Order: sequence, then structure tokens, then C-alpha cells
Amino acid sequence: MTETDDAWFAGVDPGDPEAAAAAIADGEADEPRDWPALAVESGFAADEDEYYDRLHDATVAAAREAARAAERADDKQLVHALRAMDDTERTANELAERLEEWAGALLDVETGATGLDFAAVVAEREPADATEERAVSLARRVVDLREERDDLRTFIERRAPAVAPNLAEMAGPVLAARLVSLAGGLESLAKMPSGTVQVLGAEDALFAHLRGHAPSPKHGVIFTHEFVSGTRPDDRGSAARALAGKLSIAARIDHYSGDFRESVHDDLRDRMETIRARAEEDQTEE
Amino acid sequence: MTETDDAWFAGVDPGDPEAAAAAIADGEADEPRDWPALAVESGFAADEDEYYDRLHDATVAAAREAARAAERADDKQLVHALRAMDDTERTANELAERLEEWAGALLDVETGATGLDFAAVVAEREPADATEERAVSLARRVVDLREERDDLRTFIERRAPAVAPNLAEMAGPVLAARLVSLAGGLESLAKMPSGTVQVLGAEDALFAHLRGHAPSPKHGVIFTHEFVSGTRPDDRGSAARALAGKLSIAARIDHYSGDFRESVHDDLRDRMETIRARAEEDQTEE
Amino acid sequence: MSELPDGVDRRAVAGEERLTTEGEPVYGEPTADGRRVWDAGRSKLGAMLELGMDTRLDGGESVLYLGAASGTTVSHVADFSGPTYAVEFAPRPVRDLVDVAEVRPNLFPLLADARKPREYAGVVEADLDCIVQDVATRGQADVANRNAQFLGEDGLLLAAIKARSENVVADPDAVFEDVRETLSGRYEVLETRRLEPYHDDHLGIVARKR
Amino acid sequence: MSELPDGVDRRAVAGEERLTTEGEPVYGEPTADGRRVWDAGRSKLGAMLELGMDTRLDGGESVLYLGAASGTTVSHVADFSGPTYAVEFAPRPVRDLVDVAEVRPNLFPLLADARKPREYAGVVEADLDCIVQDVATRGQADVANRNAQFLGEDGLLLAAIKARSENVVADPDAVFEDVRETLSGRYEVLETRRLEPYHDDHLGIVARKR
Repeated sequence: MTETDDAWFAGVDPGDPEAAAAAIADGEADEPRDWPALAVESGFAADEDEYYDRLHDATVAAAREAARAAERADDKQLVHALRAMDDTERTANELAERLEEWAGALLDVETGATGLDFAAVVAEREPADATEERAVSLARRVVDLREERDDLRTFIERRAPAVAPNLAEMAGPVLAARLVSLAGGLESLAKMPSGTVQVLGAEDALFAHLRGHAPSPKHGVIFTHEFVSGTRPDDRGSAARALAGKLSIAARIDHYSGDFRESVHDDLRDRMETIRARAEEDQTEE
Repeated sequence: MTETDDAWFAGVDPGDPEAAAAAIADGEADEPRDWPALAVESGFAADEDEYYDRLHDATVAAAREAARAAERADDKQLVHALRAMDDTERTANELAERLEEWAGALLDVETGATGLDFAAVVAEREPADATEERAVSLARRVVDLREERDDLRTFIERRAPAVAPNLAEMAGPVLAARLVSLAGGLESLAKMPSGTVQVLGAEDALFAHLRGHAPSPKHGVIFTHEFVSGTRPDDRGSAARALAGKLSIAARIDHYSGDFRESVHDDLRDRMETIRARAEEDQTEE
Repeated sequence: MSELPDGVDRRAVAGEERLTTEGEPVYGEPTADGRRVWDAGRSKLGAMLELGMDTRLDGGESVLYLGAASGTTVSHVADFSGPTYAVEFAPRPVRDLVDVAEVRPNLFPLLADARKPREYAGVVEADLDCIVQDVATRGQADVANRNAQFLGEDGLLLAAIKARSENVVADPDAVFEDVRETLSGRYEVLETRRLEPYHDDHLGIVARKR
Repeated sequence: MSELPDGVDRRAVAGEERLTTEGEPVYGEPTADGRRVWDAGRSKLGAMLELGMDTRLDGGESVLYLGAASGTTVSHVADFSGPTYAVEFAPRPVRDLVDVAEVRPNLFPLLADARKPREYAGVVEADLDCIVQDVATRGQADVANRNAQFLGEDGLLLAAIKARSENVVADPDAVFEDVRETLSGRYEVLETRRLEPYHDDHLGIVARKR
């Protein structure tokens, strides 16, 4: 082994910045050495100035790519968190329903509250016997699950803008996470035709359509976006198509560059205003 | 208002013990009085000895009936607890499955454990960042739900023998509660033909049979009883029929008398031994 | 040692002096000479007698028993008393209490809440000689106060107070002091004594209605 | 007051004497005469200088900066230093750090774990003049010790220790004592000072490699 075997520039062609960045990202060494002098000695650079220039380019490129890759891996965590959020919400509601059947009569609870709110009321009760103890304890589990759901939502709201800044800005963090989840990752979402993005979450309706049983679905989960749901029914198809197109672009920017681009958001806002204005115009004419 | 208006014997025919018991159970009074003297004065009893005799008969009858009624109402609590137990177990498992997908890779958990046991391992982890925090927190909710299920099971194990002593002895407390739950109450169970008890919990198979699609089911949840599951397949139909018959008798005793009857349990044990012996005999012959 | 009520005797049973009463056996208790042993370990009032507290009972009193449970203690009380009203709130033990009462013509079982005397004021007679109380719920002193209406002049209260029922974490002595304070409005406390070794963290109280 | 390194000057900005360095603005900091303000409230090393600690820096040193975060402080350090290696573990801030480094040819960003020097020992040169450390993870003294290998003879350590990162509940003074003890194997501690009012419960340390 020579002295430069575990240097980041060992075996790297000075003209190949990608190889240099990869060597920095993946390399390991037992101990530091006088790398600038050794690089000049080994012919990697003509002098130390050139060495530092190459080091600068390589470290900047390596750090940028490594940060982006690490954040891309975060989309998996976002998806897990979203699915866990949905599961905690669903199970909390199911247990709350069971609790309503049980505790309404048992504890003589007088409240207009239902579901999770009902559970919150019951959870505050002081149980008077072993049966009430179980019902109140069940209520507390429901409240715990609701808190878990809220914590997961907060996590998603914080994380989605880091993983997919443009998608999160455009769709809101939870819908952004839901699209990434339905697509199976940010990369898959970025590579999807926008027509597929448009019907993500409406797979049942889509398959029915493909089997000839039903009309083609106009939208999947993007219906929850106010750009679609806030548009009058006649225009929803075109609004959904337009939104899906913008969301696809946002996903691609997020996946391939990761920068926030104000312009794509302006476009969508303009488009939205046009649709709204037309709807209002029509209403005025009627 | 006379002095005896709110006495338990007010308006009660001394020859009507049921009315007397009802008056004791439902009556209220602002303050106590010298009821024995007033009863003699008002002609309810000839003397204080006769008054005490009547009081004794009426209080014993009223207390017995009130205790029985209160316990009958307990069958509803048992049913609620059983359904809550099933729900907590199901939701705990569903969340544990979600957790396995998430935490296995994230936390690098090396354990042969799965499901609820896996969650228990993860719940003990010290989270290193915000993502791990959410996964560990989810694991703790799963552990909480498992504890809730265990507490509900303990509740059922304590309560079933009080609500239905013979049924609980014969079926075990959880299966007893399950039969009461499927029937919709102890009274309904007591009034069911034993053929219906035999297929409780196999409603889907039964309806398929009634529509002509399938053979008649041989057993429902009572299959979990070792008297059926421990019997060789050929004999399971007759074992199920015999067990259902005994369970029906047990439910009727529990509902109508509430006493524990050793004899019905002996009968079942005998019957069980006969079936087992025959099975062993056949095996020996082979 | 204080005098026992008529109908309660000490007898040598298996080499030990034990309290006994005469009546139908109830809970598989040992018997001797047709008398049945009153186990102080299973009865607060038995412990009070065993520990030499002066209950002021002569025997033959009319009694309201609050917290009769399955009837272990009240069966002994009924053995040496006059009319005995037994109040218990939990349905399950009342089933056993009914069996105990069935063979004792002077014992009247009532499924009712001792915190709500209205529920049984139309049955339980006024001017009773004694209340025996053993309810393990919060507010034990309050229960005694609410039921004082059933006692005649100078009527007795024999109560066993369970500290943990009032406050699981507090010092029992502080709990007992508080109970005594609450009682003092309706009762003059004559004697108190901890019921160890028969019952941990219980205070026996003998009091007289003011 | 100790001397500032060459390249760090005090200038009057909006009526106040502020530390400044010369370089591309990074985080919207105020500028004056083409120099940018180094905010001691946003920088531990800035606070150490502002509080008059003697960093022994002359300017032009070669530096390993551990815990560079989004590059606020390291941008100032690179403004007055020689080759500056900036290590940061969290991906998100590294994106900002890369932007800061892009316009500073002597600043080399590394996405790596300061607890694992092997990951960057093939990039960071030996015989550096100084380590600046601001990592908010448990085991801060240990991080300094592991990275001592990058320092030349008499190399300097300028560290800001965050008490809560070591132990959320312990007394900061106890934590700092413990850190000093752990450091003493590899370093001679020259000066320490709490960084209040700029940073609560942080200890500034100037030390020299043994």
C-alpha cells in the first residue's frame, strides 16, 4: 500500500468530477495525511492551488448529491408516517365507535360529542367500579391514538416541505405525502404521466372503467385540493387535469433538482384565478 | 299524606309477596319511622312478630330478585367488554403490522419477534431523531392496546363466572362471553334452540347453506372448545351437537336460576371421556 | 377486657380461645358445642371485640348494618341481636347475603346504596339502637352521618374505617383524623383503635349519636 | 480585550461596534463598507470573540469545522482562514452549506458524521492549525478527542459545549466539569467561559493539543 491509497483522489481522473465526488462520498481512511502535498507528488494536481480547486469542486458536488440522496430517502419515511397516520386515525375511530355503544349508557354521558370527541369526554371521567374503569381506560387509549395521529400529522407537515418542497407548497403537506405514498415514492411520482397522477387513489373506479363498467374517473385524491373541490362540478375535470399537470411538474423539480421554484406556483395561482373568474362570470350571467 | 304513605307496606296486600318485594325495591322515603308499630296500627300485620315475618319474606325476595336483575344487566357489560377486547386486539395487530413495515428497516431491529412482540421490542428503543421518535411512539401505542386487551380479558375472566356461572365453567369465560355476545345477551342465548347455539359465529356458512351453495356448518365458535377441536374430525359433528346441547342447558340455568349446578358439568365430562375413549380404541384397532 | 354482648362467648376451639355465636353456619367456619367461630380476621366488628374495644352492646339490640357484603359479619350480629337490617350495594354478594338471611328471621337484606338512605328509609325502622358500618367506599364518615337518622337517642355507631378507601396514597393517620373530624358533627367519638393485626390500616370507632 | 485574528474587525454598524469579516453575504446579515456583520447571537465562535476569549487565532489558519450546520459561522471562519473543512451530518442544512461553500474556494463541505473521522480522513488533511467545534450531540468531548488526529503540534481546539446535549436534566456546571475531564487526555485547556448572554448553558473552551 502506498501513502495515497486511501486518499479521496486515489485512482480518480482529475477530469472526472463525478468519480471525484463519489470517492469523497464513499471513501474511508485510517488517518489523515498531507493530502495536498501527496496529490501534487502523485500528479493529481500541478500545484496545491490546483489541488484545492479540485477539492473544492469535488466536495461541493459530493455534498450536494449526498444531501439530496439522503433527503430522497426521507420520502420513504414520509410515506410510512402518512400510512401510520391513516391507520391511527382509522383505529381511533373504530375504537371510539365501540366506546360510544358501551359508555353512552354505562356512564350516563350527556354530551353532544361523538366519535373521538366523545372519547375525550369519557377519558376525563373518574371510574366508579371495575366496569367503568375498563370503559374509561378504553377511552384513554382512543385519546392516545388521536394524539399519535396529531403527532404524525405534525411530523408530515414539517417533513413534506423538506422532501418535496414544490409538491408540498402546491398540494399542502398531507396531500403531497399522500400522492408520494400512492405512487410508491417521490421518484415513481416524478416519473408518472400526469394523467396517472390525476387518478391516483381512484384505482377502483379506474379498473371498473378499464373493464368497461364505468366512465373514466375524473380525479383521485387530488379531489381534496380546493383547486378541484372548490371548482364548480362542470369544470372539475379540467381543473383536475390542470392541477395534476402542475403537481407532476412540481414532483419532477423536487426529485431532480430539489430547489423551490416560485414560478410554477405562480402559474397555478393564475390558472386557478382564471377558472374561478370564469365560474363567477357564468353565475352572474345566469 | 298519612304517616304510612311512604312505608314499604303502604297499599300492599299482605298476601301478595311480589307486590311487597317490588315496593321494597322501588320505594323511597324522606325519613325512617316506627314502621313495625305503624304496620300493626294500619292493619298490615296483626302484631310486630307477624310484621317482621312479612318484612323478612319481602326483603329476602326483593334482594334476591334485585341481585339477579342487576347481574342480568351485567351480561350487557360482558358483551361490551368482549367486543372491546376483540377490537383492541385487532387494532393492535393492524398497527403492529404497519410498524413492522416502518421500524424494521428504520431502527435496524434484529429480533425474531413479529407483530405485538415486535412492537414491544421497538417500544423499548431510545429514539435518535424525530422519525424514530414517531416510530417508537407508535410502538408504545401498540403496547398500550395490548395491555388494554389483556385488562379486558381479565375483566371478562372475572365477570363471566358471575354473570353466567355454568356457561363460564363449561365453555371457559371468554367463549362464554362470546356466545352471549353472538346471541345478543344471556336471555336470548337461553331461549335459543341448541342447534342455533351450535352454529353461532358461523352465520356466513349457514347463509351459504340456506342459499343452497354449501353443506350445513357443523359448528361455529364452539369449535374453539377443546371438546370439539380436540376430537377427531369424524366425531366433531356429534361432539359439537352434544356440547351445544349442554351449553344451552347451562345458559338456561344461568338465566333462570343463576345457581351453579355441578351435575351438568359432570355429565359433559363423562360424555367427553366416552368420545375420547372411543377415539383411542379406534386408534388402537388400526 | 370489656364485656362481650350477651350471645357472644369465648370458647376454646382447637386449643384457642375464640369468639363464638349461635346460629346456622355460613361460610364454612369451625363450630364447637353447636356454636360457630367468629373469625376476627374476616370481620372488622369481630376484630373490635377481640381487641377489647368496649362496643357498649348488651345483645338484643336493633341494628342497621351498612356494607353487609356476603353476610359473614352480619350473620354473627343477627345471631345475638334483635331486628337486623343489612344494606349492601353490590349485586353479587347480595346473592350470598340472601342465603344467610333466609335462615335468620330477624335479618332483613336490602340491595341498596348506603350513601342514599332515602332508598331504604321506608323499610328500615327509626330509633334503632346501633349502626354497624363497614363500607369500603370514599366518604365513609359521610355515610355514617347520613344514616344517623336511623338511630334513637344515644344510639351507637360501630364503624371500621378503611384508610385506603379514602385516599390510596395519604398517611392513614391523617385520613383517620379527617374522618373523626367529619363524624364529630353527628357523633361523640367514645373510643378508637387501629385493627392491626387483624386488618391493616383500618380504624375501629365506637361513637354515640349526639 | 484579546486581539482578534487578522480579517476580523470591529466596525460601527448602526451605531454599535460589531464584529465583521469580508465575504459574500450568507444569511441576510447586515453589511457595512463591503464587510458583513458576524452576529455573536447566532454563532458560538462569534460569542467567544465578542466576550474577549483569547482564541490564539492570527488569521490564515487551516481549520476543521465540526458541526457546520447551514454554514453561518463557518462562512465567517472561511473569510479569514486558509483551507477550511466543514463537516455536517444532517442532510437538510448541508444544502445551505453547499451554497455558502460554492462561492468560497477555501471552504470544503462534507456530509459526514463528526463521530466517525474515518469517513473524512481521506479528504481532510493532517497537521491542521485549528478545530472549531459546535456539535449538539451527546459525547461532545469525545468528538473533540477523536478529531485531535487532524491537528498539528500545538494545534488549537475552539469548542462550544452545549450542556443540554449531554444531559437534559443535570446541572450545566457538572456537565462542563465532566467534559473538561474527558478532554484533558488529549488537550490542555487554556481558557473556558460561559457564553451568556449570547448562548445559554453553553461553555466556550480554548484548548491546545497535548
